[in-house]
Amino acid sequence: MTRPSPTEATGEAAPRRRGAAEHVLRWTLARVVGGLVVLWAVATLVFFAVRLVPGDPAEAILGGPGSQASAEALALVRQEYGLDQPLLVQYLAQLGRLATGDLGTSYSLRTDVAGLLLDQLPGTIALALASLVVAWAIALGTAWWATLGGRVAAGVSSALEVVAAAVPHFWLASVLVLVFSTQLGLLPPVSTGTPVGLVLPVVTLAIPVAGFLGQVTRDSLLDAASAPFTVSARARGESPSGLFRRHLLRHAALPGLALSGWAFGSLLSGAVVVESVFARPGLGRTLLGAVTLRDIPLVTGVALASALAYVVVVALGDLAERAVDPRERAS
Amino acid sequence: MSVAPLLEVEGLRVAFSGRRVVDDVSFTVAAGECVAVVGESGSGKSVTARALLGLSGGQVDARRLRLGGTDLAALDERGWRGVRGPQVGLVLQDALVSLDPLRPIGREIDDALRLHTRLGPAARRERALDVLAEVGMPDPETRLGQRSGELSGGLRQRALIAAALVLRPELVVADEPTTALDAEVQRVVVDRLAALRDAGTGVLAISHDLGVVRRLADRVVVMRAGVVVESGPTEQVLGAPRHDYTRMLLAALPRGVARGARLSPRGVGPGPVVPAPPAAVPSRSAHAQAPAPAPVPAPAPAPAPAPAAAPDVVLAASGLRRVFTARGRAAHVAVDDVSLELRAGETLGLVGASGSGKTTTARLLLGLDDPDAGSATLLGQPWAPLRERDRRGRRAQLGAVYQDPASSFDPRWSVGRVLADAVTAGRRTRPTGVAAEVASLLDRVGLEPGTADRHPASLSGGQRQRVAVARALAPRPRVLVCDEPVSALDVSVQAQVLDLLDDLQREEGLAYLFISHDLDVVAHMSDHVAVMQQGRVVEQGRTAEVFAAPQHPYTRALLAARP
Amino acid sequence: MTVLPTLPRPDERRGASPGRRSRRLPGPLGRLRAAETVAALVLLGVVVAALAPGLLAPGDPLAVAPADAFTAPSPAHPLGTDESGRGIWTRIVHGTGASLSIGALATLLGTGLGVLLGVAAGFGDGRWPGRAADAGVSRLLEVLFALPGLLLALVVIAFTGPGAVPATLAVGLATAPGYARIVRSQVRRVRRSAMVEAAVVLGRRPGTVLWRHVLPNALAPVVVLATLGLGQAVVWASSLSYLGLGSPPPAPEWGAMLSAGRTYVQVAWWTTVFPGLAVVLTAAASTVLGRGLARRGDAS
Amino acid sequence: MRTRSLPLLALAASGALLLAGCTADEASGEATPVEGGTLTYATGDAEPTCLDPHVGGNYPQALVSTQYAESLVSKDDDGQIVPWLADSWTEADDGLSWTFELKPGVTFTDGTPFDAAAVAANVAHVQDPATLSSTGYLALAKVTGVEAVDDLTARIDLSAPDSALLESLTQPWLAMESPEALTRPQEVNCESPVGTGPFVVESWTKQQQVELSRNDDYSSPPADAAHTGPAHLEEVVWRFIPDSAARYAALQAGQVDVIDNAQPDTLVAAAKDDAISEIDAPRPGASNRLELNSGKAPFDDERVREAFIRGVDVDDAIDSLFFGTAERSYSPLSSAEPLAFSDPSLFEVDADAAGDLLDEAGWTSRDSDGYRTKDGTRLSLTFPVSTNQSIPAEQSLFEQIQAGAKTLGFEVVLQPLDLSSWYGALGSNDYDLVSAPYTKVGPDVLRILFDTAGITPAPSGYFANHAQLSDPALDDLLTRASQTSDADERADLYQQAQEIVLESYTVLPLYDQQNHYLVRSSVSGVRALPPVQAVTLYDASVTD
Repeated sequence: MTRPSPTEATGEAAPRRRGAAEHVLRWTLARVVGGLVVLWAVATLVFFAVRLVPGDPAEAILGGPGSQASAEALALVRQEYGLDQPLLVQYLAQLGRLATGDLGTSYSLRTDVAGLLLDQLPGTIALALASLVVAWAIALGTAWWATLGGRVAAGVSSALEVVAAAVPHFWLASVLVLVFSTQLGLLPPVSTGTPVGLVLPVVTLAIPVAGFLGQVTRDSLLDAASAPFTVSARARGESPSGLFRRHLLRHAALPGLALSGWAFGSLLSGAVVVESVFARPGLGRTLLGAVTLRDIPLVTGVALASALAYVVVVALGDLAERAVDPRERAS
Repeated sequence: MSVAPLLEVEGLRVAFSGRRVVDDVSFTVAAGECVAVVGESGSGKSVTARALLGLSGGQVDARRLRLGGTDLAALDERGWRGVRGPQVGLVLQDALVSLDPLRPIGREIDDALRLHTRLGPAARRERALDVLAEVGMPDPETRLGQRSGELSGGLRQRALIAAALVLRPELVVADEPTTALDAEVQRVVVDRLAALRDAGTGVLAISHDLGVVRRLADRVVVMRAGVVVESGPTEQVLGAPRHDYTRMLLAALPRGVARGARLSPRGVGPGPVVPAPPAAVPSRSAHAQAPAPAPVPAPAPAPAPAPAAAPDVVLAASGLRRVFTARGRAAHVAVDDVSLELRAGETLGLVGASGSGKTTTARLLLGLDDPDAGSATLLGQPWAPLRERDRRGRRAQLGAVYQDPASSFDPRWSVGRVLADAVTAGRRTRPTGVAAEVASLLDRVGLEPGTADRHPASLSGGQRQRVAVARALAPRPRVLVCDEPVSALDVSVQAQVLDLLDDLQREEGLAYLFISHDLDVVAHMSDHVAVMQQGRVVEQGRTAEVFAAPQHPYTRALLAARP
Repeated sequence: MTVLPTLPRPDERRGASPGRRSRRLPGPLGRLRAAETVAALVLLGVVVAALAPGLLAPGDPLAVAPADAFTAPSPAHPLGTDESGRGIWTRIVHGTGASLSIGALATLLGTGLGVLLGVAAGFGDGRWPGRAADAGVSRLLEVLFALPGLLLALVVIAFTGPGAVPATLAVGLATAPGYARIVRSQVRRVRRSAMVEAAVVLGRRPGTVLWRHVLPNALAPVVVLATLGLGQAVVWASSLSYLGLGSPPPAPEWGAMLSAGRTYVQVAWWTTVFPGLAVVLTAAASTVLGRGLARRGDAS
Repeated sequence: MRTRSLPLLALAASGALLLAGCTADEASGEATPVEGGTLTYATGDAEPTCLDPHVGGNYPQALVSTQYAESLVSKDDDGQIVPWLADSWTEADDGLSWTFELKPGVTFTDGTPFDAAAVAANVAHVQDPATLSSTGYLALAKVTGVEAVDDLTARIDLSAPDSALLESLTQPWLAMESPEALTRPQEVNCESPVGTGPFVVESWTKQQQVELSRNDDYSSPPADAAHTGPAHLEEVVWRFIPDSAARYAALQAGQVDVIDNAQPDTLVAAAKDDAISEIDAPRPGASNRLELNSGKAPFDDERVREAFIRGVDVDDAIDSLFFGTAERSYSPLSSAEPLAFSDPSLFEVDADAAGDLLDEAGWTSRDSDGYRTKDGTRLSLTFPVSTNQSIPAEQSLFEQIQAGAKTLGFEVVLQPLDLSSWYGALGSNDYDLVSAPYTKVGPDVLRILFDTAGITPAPSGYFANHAQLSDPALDDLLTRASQTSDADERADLYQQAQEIVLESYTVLPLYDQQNHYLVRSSVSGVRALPPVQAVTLYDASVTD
């Protein structure tokens, strides 16, 4: 006796088109507000976490105790970073600066964080998006092969997916470079800024994600393949490949789209390793450097930038999901 | 009508990894003829139907399997694809899932044309519109762009039929085309198939619903456990059945069977040969707050007279209203000013199409949801709205039986644990006394004592529903709310469960709120009946009177739509 | 044919047992069963290596022998030796405990936090306290999700500094939101199921319902997920070690071994390849086993 | 940042031989250099935070700035100070000022003329606290000001005689920059510093590369350069590839032409590759060594120190970990320092003798883990390791030392730390063993590392005398050595000082500060510029 959904009661009437524009507006507004809340929360969490760290931030700014910084220099830095103010003032000032897009100055790089991230963001986004596309291509290609290739293909592809999902990026990168650059000399081992240089980083990043997407895709593919509508389609004379293309693909892609935020996050995580190994500029490498040197403004900046990117990607994934699946969802 | 049959099936066998589920089945379908294959779950009728399209998924062999001039048995996969669509169309039950929920129905219809014709897009669209109009789809232009989820049950079933018909196949196989549809929609679908048959198409209908079969089929094939037990012209098979199984099926139909009369033969199924003697029931008067009617000695002759004393109202609803609001939508009034009265030892039937508010009403009366307006009383005491804390102590007086018992059991618990939990009201004490009471409960609902060790998932649908009834009985309630308790069951099992409910009512003086979309079942089970439409009770009264002389147009329409 | 074979399910009607899946692909299923056996054996070996490494590799993982440095795989050193002449096999076996316990503890932390948050968010019935908890926890999860996986772990380490304990904490925290989201949806699913309604109709208190029905049924999938997640946690923990933010040397931890070995990839590929294989094998085995458990959970 | 060097250059006496071998240099003599072309250089050093070497002042900055900024003087391979932007110089009799005659006709790449005023502006810039200079600032500690005597004559005034001034001025961290450019905000100057060098900073893509283009008006090569006039290369791409394996892979694949920080295994691989040659250019200053903290137990007991140093064999480890590319050192100074004194006899391993010493010192019993104990205290040594400064092979070496010490009964607790925490551990005296590389030109480095004054922490908590060696005799020797102008006396004083250091058993020398460049054979003319052995691409050319 489950709660009846209100939609079921809708009679023969056409769907409510009334207020479609209003609906879009409401959706957009909710997304924007939600995104801002997320950014605010990230900034707040990071801000207060910083204050829990022992040690003098001013000293850290000047490169740690080993920098032999003079007392004047420390005072100068404290003043510059507002470290002599009460915590609440610092917090509000921090929020105020963030609101104007000022992410502060990196301790370790002594440069404007916002500007630095603006420089770094496109490289990472390009890497992540290219990897996302490749991951999808691999996942769907495997699903296609597994669906049409019979039992052996299904077994092999399933094993491949499991292994792919279990491979650490850093190890995969090493092995790929060893094989494709050192042994075969086919691809450049470090990024060049040309499409060829993008191949190995993208493949490295894409394979584990493809493994995950493949597993999820396969689950929904199997569900869809046993749904009655596939019988209807085959009863119309649809061929297996037509069935895959026209019906199963969408169903298989749906949960993957819902996971696009997760997948993007996973790609950003992987970018930390991949950018370092392939000497690509980007957020991940910046973050790793910042973490190694405990460069808090930079860590904060990267956290905010990735949160922003995440919020945007999730919204886009949601849009894509709605495009593929127009069924109105309750929540 | 040609002399040679359109479809010839002779000695059809289908096996799944060695297990034969269809064995030596033979029948023919002529052009312009409708043949119905009837049978219950596991009879092999659906597998038979799909074997005709090469979609059974098992190992198929047949002495003869011909459609028109085509030897189906000799087809390879590519050959089958040429046959599916242009020569045989398939209509499945429940178009919500039988049409791709992500694609507009226009595309689904278009697929068939694109695969099998050389028509251009415009011509294909023309054909799609034609066929939609043909199946009685209003406003076909708009519908082309809509998906199955956006259509009502009737419309999407029409769309599904249209998709099967668009290539004008010689044979249409309809697998349970009316199951899970409201009576009115069922009727539309049946009419459509009948029209198709009259236009010269061969129709093979698979159904468990003998009412539908009676209206549609020229000939009937009765299957049981993969074997044809009887076949022949409809009037002959349904009018003068020769086989026991056919007779049993017919007897199980509640239509026109008097209130209290048995539907299932004694000794058939797992039901008790003799209902448990009342002595086995521990004293329950201690639990009953209101004066309980004396238990009627069993077995009682049909129909049980209401207790002589003035019938007490055990459950009453007054002006119940429930409105659902979802973000960005107009509020939906699910239940609107519903007032009902259920008397001790009686059954109040609640009928209506899906979405008419029956289940919401049941939830309000069960205290699972609070009304926005109105109130309910149980045994004369306030019941809803009420804080759950105040209601909990009196929960034992009110039990519930659901349509889908499987999901109402904790999958980790054995039947014994489910019942023991219900008997002890959740406490974990008195193991010996509890075991005896569990055994007694199982006995009363006609289940073996050994059932206690099994898990609900391993039971058949009928057995599960018996366990659900036993659980509902455990706290010794005065009232049971039964929400579509037999809708998911085969007709013979349905008969057994209905008989069980009848017996229990007689023995224990239970009052039932009996919810069903099936008018025949309600007519058979209820003393009073209430008809719901769009959240309102449009008519209520004594069952016999309402069915004999319906006052409200909607009731009349419902009754007219019965197959 | 047997392309996407679809058995008819005559008795399955609409509304019957939602949430139960019926997948009948005989081929891959049969294959995976064999795979599950292999996976179980691998994990058994991993557990033995973690609990009693001496059984599989009697040597001392820390004993250096500069003269034996960079020996290729040979009978004496089946997987070769590293830069200090220590057997890779010995170090992998003795490193299992560290690598696995970081992963396992992180998973425990992640699932523990996840269950707490998920139950808090999911158990409410849409009225005040539950609704506020749901809103609050959901927001928090959204925030945590916005710092995905390794990134969150790195941010945590930015504050704590590197080390095995911070790495465990970081991975645990980073995985918690994922578990929390699933627990929340599971709790909501069970909370709204007919099973719980039946218990309410029988007059059970919310506490009883939570304890007897909601938790056991909602958490069963978490066990499965934790098995799946364990592999991922091991990969993450090794990634952190690889980045120099996890276990310090010379502890034989897989990620640290990989990190050290990568320096010598030009002269001794085995120092990199085999520890990597250990990570992949463990993660893959736990995935296969987790999926097997999930399937069994679906089927029963 | 600040990889493998804590630069604090001071003056050292001139006039000795540098032993740097430059194989690529020899190869370059064979053909006439090709004009034009692009050379891609991949550095494994951390990316500088500022391309102006005045700001901060570390080795990564020295490497890149050598391509575009020049110093007043340089050093040749023989260790002689040679003219660069200054043609000649004289020291005042009282030693309180130096007068430099500047090379005429030199302009900065922004067109500003290089003159005495520019020298004054540069010194003022380095000494301005807002510049946040550390290396250059300390090197100019005794400089009170610069007087522009005339356009091309600059006089540097000192508060006290400083015989180290010339060597200080060889360093890239005191290179001359356009005074016009220095007036820009620091962020701008960091992005595009303007020098007089053979190349000009065109652009800096953070975390990716710095692009440099040829300075076509270049006219000021150091006296020891192979040619004059503009550089052969038209363009230099200075890439940041921190991962050693990736850097070498890129070199192998021909994606880059020169790499630095070549790790031992890649040196071995490169030796087998005809297309790649090596430049071994050990950095000046101290050798890489372990310092034993004599300021606290257990190393306050010389017997325990001696037991450690004579009980732990590091030769095999160095040999296997560095594949024979690093030679064992027995001196506190780099082999690049001509005055380095070695005494291998002090470091002969004798485990039995070491055991006896420990017994003698009272560390007689052993606990269940096999470690020696005294009065219930375990013989335990805390060893903070800077993961930023120690390369993997070095960290492996420490692990092997740990294992070797265990057989003696020492417990060595390795603590891998990031730079900041590492400084913190040193500052709080929470260490028994430490390895801290120190780059500095000349034996005066000994004064910083072993003078008693070096034990007292600076206000920031940092100190350089990690051995905490406090010996008045040693202090006296070092002071006298820094003041004498007699070369022989100076050499003798420094040898005596080194003997004292070595015999104190507070130092376990390991090897020189490794600095290996790998160069593709298509490139010729690459050499390490002697002062700090930073690579210069001025004479380089590419053929392909």
